[in-house]
Amino acid sequence: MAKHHVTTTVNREPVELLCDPSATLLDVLRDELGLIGSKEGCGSGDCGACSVLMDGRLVCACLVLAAEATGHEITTIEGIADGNKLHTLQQQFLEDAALQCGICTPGFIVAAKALLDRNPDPTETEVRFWLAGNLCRCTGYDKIVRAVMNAAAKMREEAVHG
Amino acid sequence: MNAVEYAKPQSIDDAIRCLTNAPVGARVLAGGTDLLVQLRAGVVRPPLIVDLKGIAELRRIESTADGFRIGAAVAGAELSEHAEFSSQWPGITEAFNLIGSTQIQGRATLGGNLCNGSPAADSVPALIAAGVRCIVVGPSGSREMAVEDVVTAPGKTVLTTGEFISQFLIPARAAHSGDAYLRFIPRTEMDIAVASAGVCLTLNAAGVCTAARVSLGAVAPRALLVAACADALIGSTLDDAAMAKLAAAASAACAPINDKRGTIEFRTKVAGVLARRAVTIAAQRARGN
Amino acid sequence: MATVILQTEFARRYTGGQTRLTVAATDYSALIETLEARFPGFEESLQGGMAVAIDGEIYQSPLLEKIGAESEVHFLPPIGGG
Amino acid sequence: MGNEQDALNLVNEQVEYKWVGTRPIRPDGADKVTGRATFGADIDLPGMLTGVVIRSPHAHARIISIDTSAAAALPGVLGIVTGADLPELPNEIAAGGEAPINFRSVSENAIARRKALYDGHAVAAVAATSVEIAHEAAALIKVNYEVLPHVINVLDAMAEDAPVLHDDLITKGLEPAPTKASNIAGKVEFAMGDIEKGFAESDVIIERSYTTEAVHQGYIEPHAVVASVAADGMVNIWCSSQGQFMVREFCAKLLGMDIGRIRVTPAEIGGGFGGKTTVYLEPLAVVLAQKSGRPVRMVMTRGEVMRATGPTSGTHVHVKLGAKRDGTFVAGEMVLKYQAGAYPGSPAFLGGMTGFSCYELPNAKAVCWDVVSNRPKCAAYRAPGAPMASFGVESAIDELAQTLGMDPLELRLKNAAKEGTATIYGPKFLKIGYLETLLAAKAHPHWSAPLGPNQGRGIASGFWFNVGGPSSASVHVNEDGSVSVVTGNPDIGGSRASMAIMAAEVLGMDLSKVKPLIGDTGQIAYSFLTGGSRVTFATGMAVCDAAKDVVRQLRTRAAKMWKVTPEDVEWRDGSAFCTKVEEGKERAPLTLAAIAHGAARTGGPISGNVSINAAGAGPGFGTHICDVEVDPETGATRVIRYTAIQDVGRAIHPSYVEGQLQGGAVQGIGWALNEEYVYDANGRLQNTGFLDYRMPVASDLPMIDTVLVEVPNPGHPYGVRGVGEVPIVPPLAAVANAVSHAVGLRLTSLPISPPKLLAAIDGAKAAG
Repeated sequence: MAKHHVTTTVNREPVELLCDPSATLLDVLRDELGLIGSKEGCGSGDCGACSVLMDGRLVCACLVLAAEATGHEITTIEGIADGNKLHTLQQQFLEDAALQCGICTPGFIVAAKALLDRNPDPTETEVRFWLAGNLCRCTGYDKIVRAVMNAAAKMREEAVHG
Repeated sequence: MNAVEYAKPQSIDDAIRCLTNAPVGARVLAGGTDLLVQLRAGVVRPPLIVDLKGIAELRRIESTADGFRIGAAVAGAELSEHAEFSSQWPGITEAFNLIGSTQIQGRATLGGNLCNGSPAADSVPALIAAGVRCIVVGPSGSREMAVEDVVTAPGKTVLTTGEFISQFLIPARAAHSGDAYLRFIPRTEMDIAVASAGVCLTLNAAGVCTAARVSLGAVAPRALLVAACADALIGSTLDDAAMAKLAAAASAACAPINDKRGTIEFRTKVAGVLARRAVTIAAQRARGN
Repeated sequence: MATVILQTEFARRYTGGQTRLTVAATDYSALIETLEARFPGFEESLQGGMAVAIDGEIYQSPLLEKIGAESEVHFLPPIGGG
Repeated sequence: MGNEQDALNLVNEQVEYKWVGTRPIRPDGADKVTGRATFGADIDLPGMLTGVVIRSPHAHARIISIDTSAAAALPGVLGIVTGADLPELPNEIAAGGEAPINFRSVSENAIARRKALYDGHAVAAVAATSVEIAHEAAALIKVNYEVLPHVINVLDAMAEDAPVLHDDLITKGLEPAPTKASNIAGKVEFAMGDIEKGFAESDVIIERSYTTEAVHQGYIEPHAVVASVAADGMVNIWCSSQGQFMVREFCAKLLGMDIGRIRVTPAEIGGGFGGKTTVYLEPLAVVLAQKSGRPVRMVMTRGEVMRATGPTSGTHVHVKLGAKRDGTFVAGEMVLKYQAGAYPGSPAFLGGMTGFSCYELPNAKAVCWDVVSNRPKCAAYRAPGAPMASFGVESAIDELAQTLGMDPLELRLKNAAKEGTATIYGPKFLKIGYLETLLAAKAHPHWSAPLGPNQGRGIASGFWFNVGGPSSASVHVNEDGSVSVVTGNPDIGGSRASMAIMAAEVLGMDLSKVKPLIGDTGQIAYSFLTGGSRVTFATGMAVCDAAKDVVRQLRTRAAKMWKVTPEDVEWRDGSAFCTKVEEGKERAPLTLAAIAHGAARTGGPISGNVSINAAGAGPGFGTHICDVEVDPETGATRVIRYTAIQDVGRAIHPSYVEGQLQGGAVQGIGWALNEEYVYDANGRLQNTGFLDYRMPVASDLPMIDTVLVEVPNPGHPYGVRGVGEVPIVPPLAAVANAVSHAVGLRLTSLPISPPKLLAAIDGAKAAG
């Protein structure tokens, strides 16, 4: 089987690899690059557990062919923190107990980051609709929505006070 | 096992050549939100996947004298970020925006939503109602056709080997016109439409409807353009009697199925309700335009 | 004397229909010995993993749990959970 | 002992705690927000193969033959397993962990023998060097089926002429025992008082049948396992489950191995809700690893999860409730028919035990039927069996309140169970907090908030026993005075935080110096699974006991250092204080770190190891208030406000307790409104993905308000009651009652999906 050559950027690092042309970005992230933070909950784009950013746009890694990543910048959950300094969203998820089992958490954080990058002051309704593609079965979403709103407030505060 | 190959042509001609020379079963990839699910489920195993996103024309939104030309591989999120388009055609924008989650929005395309051939495709009734046409390119040249003529049955289109849609031609919105799209789903997001209605209408100064197109989705093997619905509206002031006639015409046009998403009775009734509600929204927009 | 209260269905099968029994026993295993002597086969009926409630407290794997003079004893199916 | 008593007299409601009741960041949090936490599918071993399962496309079929030769010949295929590779087990109920289990059923459910009993039933599995080759091999395995007539629904399965799944299944609990096999696996009855007399004395009787559909636990992480077998036959398993000891025991039973030859390491678990309390892939992965000599990873697809794991029963529940004109309940009767799936073992009996248990009901009876049909074998799901029975009873109470013109909350208050109330299953309640939840509901602004057009408000309550059982804990004092707390329960929702909090509280030390860990089956003694709302209660009790033992040791060590007796040493705020006053001897307090540092000189490492069989689990009660708005033209229902109130005993980490209430409530909302298994005429599941198995999404919901009522459980050092199960019990009826009030019609069939509700509304209109 002819392998496809992919040249891409993952979490700001250049990546070159060979993959099956039918392999998804999720397959490659997890199995080739060891970036296991993106989870497969459904394989059909219905749960959002594999949410990643592609050129800053939120996508499900299970619905992108790895081959399509060539020339694009991919950000996964592993690229959200600054080294060991957690992103405000990550810290807020911890402080607000916005996770129980934690399987959906990476996807939610990546999705929430994409939201706050576009809209630093979302309403609760905007948060809920933006995150509708991320399923959580443990929390009932309450604490997740609060964590995103609280993180947004902190990030606005940080932006003002630098 | 058959090998899958991936190609990303950079021009329409290259893409046509690629598809024409491909073994049987080659598939076009635009947003991939349907194709990748089918791949994963083992429903399809195409020998070649032709990614159209390398073709500039398919990725552009152009404002022209006649309206807009939208590349078939423009993603929903990109279209809704186009302020001029979304203010002129809020119904189409909303319809496109209703396809799946934020994640899906970043990928799903107008061309893919149409060519997947689902009777429940959200963007299709809105495009039909707006009188949108599309350009089909292929080995024997290009042709233009109305959106309602593309899909023939669930999963089936008029496109032949080597053909794909390159662009959608969206007319400039006529004065005092407005469009709207509504669908019914059990949840607030993430479901496939159980019934849907797209409406585009024009009102004169007296508030009389002078033109209308009403399209229904998910209530027949393909999206319907229902002339009887338009007839119910044209010449009326969209009064209760006209609305009742519209809803009845919409329900009468339905030929749905019972499935895991809804019943025949439900789809038939709700199609009428949605048509009525969509007309109300479209009329409000028309009055504002 | 502790009181043992049985579900009707259970009593029909193992105690000739007696649903209330008084037993002199100071712990669970003595209670079962006494009941077995009175109703041969009683002990075997608990082999499915029946739990016991002594004065409202449920024990899933009882052996030497204390039984008081005024205690009420019930047998019930084992309870799991999600 | 006086000091210790003082320091550790924890069952004192007045005690101010340093850590209990606070909301620290969970110890495993950082890994989970950065994507580093290792779940089942994340485990990667050198040389690992991929295993995939071949599943029956038929609802009911005899397996005539399985030809694996073509698959075996495919390069890269290193192992194939069929039912013939697993030992035949006796058809008997055996002691298993805690609950008795028929391991023959577990084995046949993991891989079919003779017959495939549902769409998705595993019939073979293959391991290969790549996932592509594994799938290609799977397609080459030829299974020759003789398709048999099938039956899906519970009432159909009970019919005289229904296709019979098991020709040796004789109904248990009937006298005389039937001579003919049927799908009715068993009947259990509970009764108290005299219902005939009770109904005769009733002024008002409400009688209706209620139905619910099978629903899946819906955890986001599909089942995943890695198995590796060493050359000496030792088996290592890594998997996400609700209990590593359960996996070890079940695999040993199913594979005919000694428990001592299997070691199971728990991965992080991505949700379970009861659905990961049994094995599916694990024994197959072990056999494939044995055959191939290579580690094997198997991960289910979502479709496999839906077709072959979980769910909980679809049910038919008939309720008859009689009351006096003043609202006093007099008699209640339930007949419960629950789908077990392909093998016996529905939670019908638990429905019978729980449905009436919120109330003082002198005359009551519950008849519980366990029925098999061609569906996946049901698995535990959060308060197994209780929500469906409660849906019937709490709906009937709501209707009774309407009939009597009473406020449904007042009606519940009037009949609420309290300390001393007898239950249908026998024992009288000890200290419980049901009444307190009702009073909290009454006082909550939600209860009196105005409603708009097309809106309705529903209230319902729920009960769950909660369980204790075997648990183990080790508390190790490290050289610098930090502490490791090791337990044997996978952390499914923040339990590490609770374990650390309780240990720190007992030790009086800084929480940040306590590291909670979860041991594999070789590192900690047996612990029953994470389920039944037992971990914070039972394992927490083991942690408290182990920490208390460490305190005892610390006092002894300090006494040695001071050359006094342990009775002269008081343990307070993480330090030892000498209470013995001796002329000229200044004995400055010894910190935990100081004692730990000198531990070698005072007797070696300090470590407390405790194993218990915890009794005294306090029952839990909850009351939920739900507001909905219905679109009368489409039948769409939106939950617009929701409040969940529960007696939690004492919340160790209130955030995660609230989370249990919120999550349980939302699962119940999904059950009530949209979730259901849909089969086609051939018995094939139609909605095998999250697209059409419609679990609630964020935009479907309001915030879920919670009220934690704390009536401490005297059976736990800190008063903990289990909290995870109760919150899924009330929502079904809370939602249905709210919808019923919004539309002026009684809804008795879940889910209240839009087509169903619109048909009911239009039907009522047509009937005038």
